[in-house]
Amino acid sequence: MTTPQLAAVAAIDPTATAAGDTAWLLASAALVLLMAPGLAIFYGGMVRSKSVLNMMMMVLGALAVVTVVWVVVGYSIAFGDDVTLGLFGDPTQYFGLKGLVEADPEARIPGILFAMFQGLFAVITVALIAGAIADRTRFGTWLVFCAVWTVLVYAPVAHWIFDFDAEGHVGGWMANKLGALDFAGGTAVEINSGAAGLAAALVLGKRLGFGRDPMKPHNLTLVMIGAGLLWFGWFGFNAGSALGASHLAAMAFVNTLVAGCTGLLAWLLVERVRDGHATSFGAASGAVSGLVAITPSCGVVTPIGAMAIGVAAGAICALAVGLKYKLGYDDSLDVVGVHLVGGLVGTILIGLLASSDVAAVDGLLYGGGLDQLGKQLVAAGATLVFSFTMTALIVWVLEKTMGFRVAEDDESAGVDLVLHAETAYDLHAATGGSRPHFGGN
Amino acid sequence: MTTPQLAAVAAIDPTATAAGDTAWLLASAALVLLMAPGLAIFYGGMVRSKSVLNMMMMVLGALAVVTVVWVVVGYSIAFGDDVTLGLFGDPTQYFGLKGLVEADPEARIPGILFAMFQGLFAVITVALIAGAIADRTRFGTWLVFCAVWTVLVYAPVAHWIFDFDAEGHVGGWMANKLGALDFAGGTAVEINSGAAGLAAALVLGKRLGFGRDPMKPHNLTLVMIGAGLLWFGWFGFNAGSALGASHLAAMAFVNTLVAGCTGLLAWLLVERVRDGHATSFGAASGAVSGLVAITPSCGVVTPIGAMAIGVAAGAICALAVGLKYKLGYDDSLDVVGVHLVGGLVGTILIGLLASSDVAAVDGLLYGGGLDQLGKQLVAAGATLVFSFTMTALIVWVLEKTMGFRVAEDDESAGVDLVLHAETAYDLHAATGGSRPHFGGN
Amino acid sequence: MTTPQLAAVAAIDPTATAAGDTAWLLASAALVLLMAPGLAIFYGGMVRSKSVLNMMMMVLGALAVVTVVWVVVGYSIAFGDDVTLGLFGDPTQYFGLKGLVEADPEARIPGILFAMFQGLFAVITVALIAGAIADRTRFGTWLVFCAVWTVLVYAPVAHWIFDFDAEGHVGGWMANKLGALDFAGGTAVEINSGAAGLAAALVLGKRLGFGRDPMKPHNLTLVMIGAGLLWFGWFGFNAGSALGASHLAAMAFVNTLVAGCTGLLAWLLVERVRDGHATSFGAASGAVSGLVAITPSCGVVTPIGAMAIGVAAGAICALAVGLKYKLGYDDSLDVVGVHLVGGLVGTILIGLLASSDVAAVDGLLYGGGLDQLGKQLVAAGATLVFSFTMTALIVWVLEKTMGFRVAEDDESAGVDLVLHAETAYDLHAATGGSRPHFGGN
Amino acid sequence: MKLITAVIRPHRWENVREALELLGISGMTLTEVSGYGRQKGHTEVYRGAEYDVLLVPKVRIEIVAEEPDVDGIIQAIQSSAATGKIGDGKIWVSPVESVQRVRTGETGPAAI
Amino acid sequence: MKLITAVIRPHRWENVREALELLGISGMTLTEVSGYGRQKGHTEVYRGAEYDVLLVPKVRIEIVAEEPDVDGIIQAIQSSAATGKIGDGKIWVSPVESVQRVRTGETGPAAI
Amino acid sequence: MKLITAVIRPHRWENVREALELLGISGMTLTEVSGYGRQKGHTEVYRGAEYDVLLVPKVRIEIVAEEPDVDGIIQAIQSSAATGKIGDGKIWVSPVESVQRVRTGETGPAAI
Ligand SMILES: Nc1ncnc2c1ncn2[C@@H]1O[C@H](COP(=O)(O)OP(=O)(O)O)[C@@H](O)[C@H]1O
Ligand SMILES: Nc1ncnc2c1ncn2[C@@H]1O[C@H](COP(=O)(O)OP(=O)(O)O)[C@@H](O)[C@H]1O
Ligand SMILES: Nc1ncnc2c1ncn2[C@@H]1O[C@H](COP(=O)(O)OP(=O)(O)O)[C@@H](O)[C@H]1O
Repeated sequence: MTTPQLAAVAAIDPTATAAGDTAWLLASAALVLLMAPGLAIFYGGMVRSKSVLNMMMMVLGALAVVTVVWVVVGYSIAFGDDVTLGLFGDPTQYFGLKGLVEADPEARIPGILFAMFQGLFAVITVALIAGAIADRTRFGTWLVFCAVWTVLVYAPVAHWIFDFDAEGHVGGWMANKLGALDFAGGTAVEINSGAAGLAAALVLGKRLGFGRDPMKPHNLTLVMIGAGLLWFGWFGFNAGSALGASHLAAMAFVNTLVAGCTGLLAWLLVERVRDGHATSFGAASGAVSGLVAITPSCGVVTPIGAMAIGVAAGAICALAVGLKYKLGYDDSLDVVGVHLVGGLVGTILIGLLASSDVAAVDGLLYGGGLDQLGKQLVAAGATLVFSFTMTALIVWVLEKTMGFRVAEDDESAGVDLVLHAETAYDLHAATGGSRPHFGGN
Repeated sequence: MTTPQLAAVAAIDPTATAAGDTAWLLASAALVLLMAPGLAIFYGGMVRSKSVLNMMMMVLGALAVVTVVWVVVGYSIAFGDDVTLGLFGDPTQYFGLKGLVEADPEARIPGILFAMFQGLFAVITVALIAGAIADRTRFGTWLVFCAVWTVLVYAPVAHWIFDFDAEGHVGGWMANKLGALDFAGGTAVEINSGAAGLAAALVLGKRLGFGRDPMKPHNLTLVMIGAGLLWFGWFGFNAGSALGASHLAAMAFVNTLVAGCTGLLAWLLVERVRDGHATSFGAASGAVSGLVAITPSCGVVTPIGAMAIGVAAGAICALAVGLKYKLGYDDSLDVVGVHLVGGLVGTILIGLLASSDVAAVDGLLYGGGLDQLGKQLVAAGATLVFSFTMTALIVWVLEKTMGFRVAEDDESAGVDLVLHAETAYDLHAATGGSRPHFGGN
Repeated sequence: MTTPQLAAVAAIDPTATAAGDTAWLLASAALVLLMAPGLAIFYGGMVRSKSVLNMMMMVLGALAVVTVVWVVVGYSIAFGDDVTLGLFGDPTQYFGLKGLVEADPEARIPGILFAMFQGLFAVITVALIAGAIADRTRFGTWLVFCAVWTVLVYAPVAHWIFDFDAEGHVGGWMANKLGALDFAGGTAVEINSGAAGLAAALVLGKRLGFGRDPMKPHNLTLVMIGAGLLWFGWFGFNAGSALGASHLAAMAFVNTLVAGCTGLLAWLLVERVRDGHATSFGAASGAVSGLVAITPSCGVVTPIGAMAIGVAAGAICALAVGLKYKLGYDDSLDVVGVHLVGGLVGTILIGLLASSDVAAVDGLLYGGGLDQLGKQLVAAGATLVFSFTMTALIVWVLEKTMGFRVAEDDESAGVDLVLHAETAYDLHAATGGSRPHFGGN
Repeated sequence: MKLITAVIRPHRWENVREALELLGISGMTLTEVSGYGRQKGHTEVYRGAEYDVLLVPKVRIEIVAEEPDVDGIIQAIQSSAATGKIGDGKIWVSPVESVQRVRTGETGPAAI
Repeated sequence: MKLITAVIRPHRWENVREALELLGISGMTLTEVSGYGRQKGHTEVYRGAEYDVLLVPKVRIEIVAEEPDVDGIIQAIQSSAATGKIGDGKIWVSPVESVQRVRTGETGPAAI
Repeated sequence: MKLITAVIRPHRWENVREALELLGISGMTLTEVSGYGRQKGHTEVYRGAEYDVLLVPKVRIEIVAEEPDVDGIIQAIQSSAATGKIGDGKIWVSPVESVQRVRTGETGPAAI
């Protein structure tokens, strides 16, 4: 078998050697895997101490469920031959990754590695949504949501934007017909998860005490550890999306570093001016904002462009996270403010800042006209609307059928204890206070 | 010099380019190194707050001592020319890594890199044992144990299963005469450490209060951080064992991801059904169980096979960790329940699930007959018996000579304070309460 | 454009393939990036709980500011054509990384990747200095310091030692005229940051209560997590400095592992003998000491040499960290004791232990005479004096103009709360106790 | 002078604080404590073994007050802390012989 | 009404709880405290400098009880908490003038 | 017998301990508490929203002492804990009817 996507990519740099490119893709895939625990830790530190374990389990549960679903049918929907209008891939073509198990001597990089690398993008996207509905959801229903959403929302959107046409293969509409640019997932990952988070938060409603209690992060050292691991993993996400150890990968790497840095600085500046204090939580959030915005654009802008994107994302997201208090939706960990807004910033700025020194087109500011900007707006808008609508529907159905939100008493006692029969910390000297069940009592 | 093992591996894929393969092996070796702190954090979170530092030091101490011993003589015993019956390599051949320092233009990957990559496997194996005897051992004696056990147990077993015959080189009996399959260490690493943990726990006896006090993990966020780092590092362990950036490495990578995920889900399912709650500690343990079981098999099964192995390991290990309460041995952090049992599951299931699409043989369920299953059982059994017996002997001798277990009072006061004069956390506002020794008092 | 430095390196191993080498350098750069959060966590665990967030922000702030400055002008000063006497590179040559954005088909590895890899070295060097002045500095002034110091101190010193002459390019004096050896930064990184830390600590003065209160690490589990991430990242730092996936990289990798291990053991031994207890903080510090000392030497000694360097560094640094109490300077987190002293040990021991099996020269103990030792002493001394003097001046000017040290009351209340309006931990059940500002009050 | 000690549910403290402020009481000392009583904690599970958590997090409030204020304070705490479910806590009053402000050395009513 | 306050070793609490349950006492409030007394803490080492830890972790138990039960309770705590080594702790009794259950407003013996 | 309870600033404890040792007082029990009073905590910022932290960390000291020692102890605490700024804390004294040493069962003055 030949994965057409890979053939297309191989054409970019026909002189590259398989082993070197494969080595970098193996490392990148491992880095993207690390983003799952990284996100679990990042999110875990942000919630109150009574729900940190539940948050971590939502992320790890997403990892487990999405991986299985992806292997079975998700990859095939995303990267199988298009069945209709560039909207949906053939779910039977790579069912259970069939056809990818045997080595293909013609493939520049192993097809099965590409499939799993893409699968890890699905994992992160789904896991991100958990942040919007922290502290108040049933774990079993969440796992079901992960499976359904992967099939009905993620895989189609990935097909649209990531599945390139190739000889003997028809891919998705955004990448091929529309010609929107999204290097590593501004639409499929960032806008998609952010819009889904907004929908889920609206359908499930606010946490008890939202707007009254501070609900501040219970452990900012966890937030920093998580942010560090995320940034590290993001190099696999972005530079790995070059699918080879090439100059393009290096470019994506540099832009990923630069935009994270300027995102951090811009967020801190907004805080300093507005609140009088620059916070560590702002530093972590600012870096992530920059990384979100550079995700679609890391392979199409120069380092100077990356600086600008980071600054824009850091500043705009710093302002956007306050919206939830104004508009009254409880997007608990700011998936909307950071991922939806940051994803929009990065996807749209491609229309302004793409440089033909790096990519195939020039953005508006580089003399390229309005054309690419229009394409970017269409791609961003289509993803936002589709994801928001579908997610609202899925969450609503699950709430009505299985029940998605926990009971009030359980929420106020804390989901760690109630759902998982655990508490995160036991740092005390007095270890007494619990009594084992002996025999049958 | 030519490392025969490397020559053998090179034959697998003669078109591969040195630099690409070396790049992946360098990255893999770094990933396996990360498993040492990962394990320190994972184990550290599981013990009570009064012994977390000691646990971390046991793991880091193992890293330090085993690395030195491996460089001096361990590698040579494991990968030197066999001196008798496939049981033991020549300890003088690579003494102090001699012969590996100069570059060998013929080697596909640098011999010294292979030697150190293998050394890190020894490190992890020894460090795993610490979990079985947590909270109650003398640190100095532990360091001696690390050195002795590496020479007398790990290096020989590694010779048996990892040292392949090659032109001008005779390797170990399991790999060559028996023909057992173990891609990345189901026998040498998992069964070996698990059996050793059981022996050590039995010889040293139970912790004070075992079976009465909960002795629950003092910090589950540490457990999750550790589990995340371990999983990340495991890609180096498993996919790195392909010794190149090849389709085989990709296959091992995918299987490692998939089995961790199904292990996690299976463990949670057992908990949910049996206890009514799925726990975060169960999620971490289930992922590790799946990873343990896929270690020997990741290079010989398909992703569907990996799913099955993960499910089997997750479910069986979830049940097995309860055994210690029933049978009354205090394997404190479940080295037996997870590594011995998981290692057995993975090693034996190769006999059922090996697929000739991936490896050279078919398992029973793929129409391959009982032959391979028999070989796997012999390899597993031999490792178990050898490791258990030798370890019991070594621990017993050390207890009688140097003393291995701490005094009762010290155990109940906590080994961090007594052995290391430290406490892990000082989160309080009242920083008073300690007085420096001035002058001579 | 051709980066001359890369051309020079390419000459070392002309048969290497670009993609494999680039793959390793991409991975290495990601590893070095991870050292920034690793250091933030390592340092963060060491301070008291009232200043952990500030410490983490100083490190992340250094990452952000230095990256931006490096892209704009730092790289050009360090690796541009020499403008005078090997002291300073041309700041306009690569201004804003111009000339590196387009792919250069002749470059073995992408020039822009090399530039950013080197930029991350600057980041770590600057971030290290923060440890010397923990708990008592203004964050805004610190960010300014980061920018100024990168331009005036780091970039020049990097030019001296890392910028090799090549066809059409004149580099720095230490590397080319003097011929000192520094594989990965004993001078530019370790001695440089250590001397700067000493100067900054002396100019800013001691923390309130220094010498009276214990000021012990508030969370040793953070210290261990940070140390683990640092060690992992150090493989990118050291083995990545081979700029390719070569035998030399493998050699540097092995030495980095070995020296960290013997550093750990030596430090513990000193503690055990001197204080009666081996501590976990000592284990972490010992490993780092060994890693510091092997940084300059990892590409020029054998593993046996690396063992010796680790032992020397671990033992000497263990003794050196006590000096601050005797001499009365408050180098809060022992940047002097570990990085200055360890950097000196490693840089100077090259003169004794360099082996022509690995590098181009033999050290004194390998029969190579005093020549190389003299060069090493000059390089170490020049770096120390330049860095100390310049830093003292910069810190003094910043203190007099912007103010660098916080007010006494703020220091005793804790910089997290006062400067950043945050507290690191909120682990308590009673989440009450804070009241949101509604409306205008 | 009396010392009023109240053990209440942690998440009711904000309520209690507001009720006391209405009375003009603006000083108290809080302690995080563990309560043992009729109310039982949740069950925790660890490696398949179940444990009853016997202790429940509570907050203890101490208020030194003048005799005439005591009844009002008790009433305010009672009505603002009660949820009607088991585990709401206790309030007790004990005698205080003297009280002093550290900052100024003032004693008696002036000290609180 | 009396208030019995006992400061004991943390790991004896389970013992004390059992002894009190035999007496029918099933309510109390616990606080994690630091004790300073004859018993000295371990020495900690930091960067080669030694520090005496002056404070030792203890648990403080508060029980509001009726007068006639006081002696029995003291005895029960005493015998279940003592190890015979320095640092076992103290028990003291102070007067309580009134007690009230928050949930119901009941006062006096009915409240405990 | 009296119980002296003092709420002070955490970083003054070392001072207080030294002052009490001069008086020959070498036993006490400490608790980490949160104070609510005239002294206000710092403002915290979270996602651009500001929060007044109403509680300030304090340390509570309990000393059971013989009647004649009480004044000296209060004086010692007062002078060693005061900084003159708002938030220095309070000291109050309450009656104790009996005290007992757990280790030996000794009662009265011998127990402290
Ligand atoms: N005799 C007692 N002395 C001191 N504190 C008590 C006593 N009995 C109960 N408490 C405290 O009051 C809290 C609530 O008591 P509980 O019996 O659970 O419910 P309720 O007060 O509603 O009857 C307990 O958690 C404990 O902290
Ligand atoms: N005068 C006192 N007032 C209050 N608590 C005290 C007093 N003296 C001792 N304690 C508490 O009792 C504990 C035990 O006292 P200590 O002198 O160490 O041993 P012992 O009670 O066996 O003589 C101390 O840790 C402290 O918490
Ligand atoms: N009525 C009270 N009862 C008990 N504790 C009090 C009372 N008033 C104040 N406190 C305690 O004393 C501390 C200091 O009081 P505060 O009013 O801030 O300053 P000051 O004592 O200097 O007037 C408070 O933080 C609180 O712990």
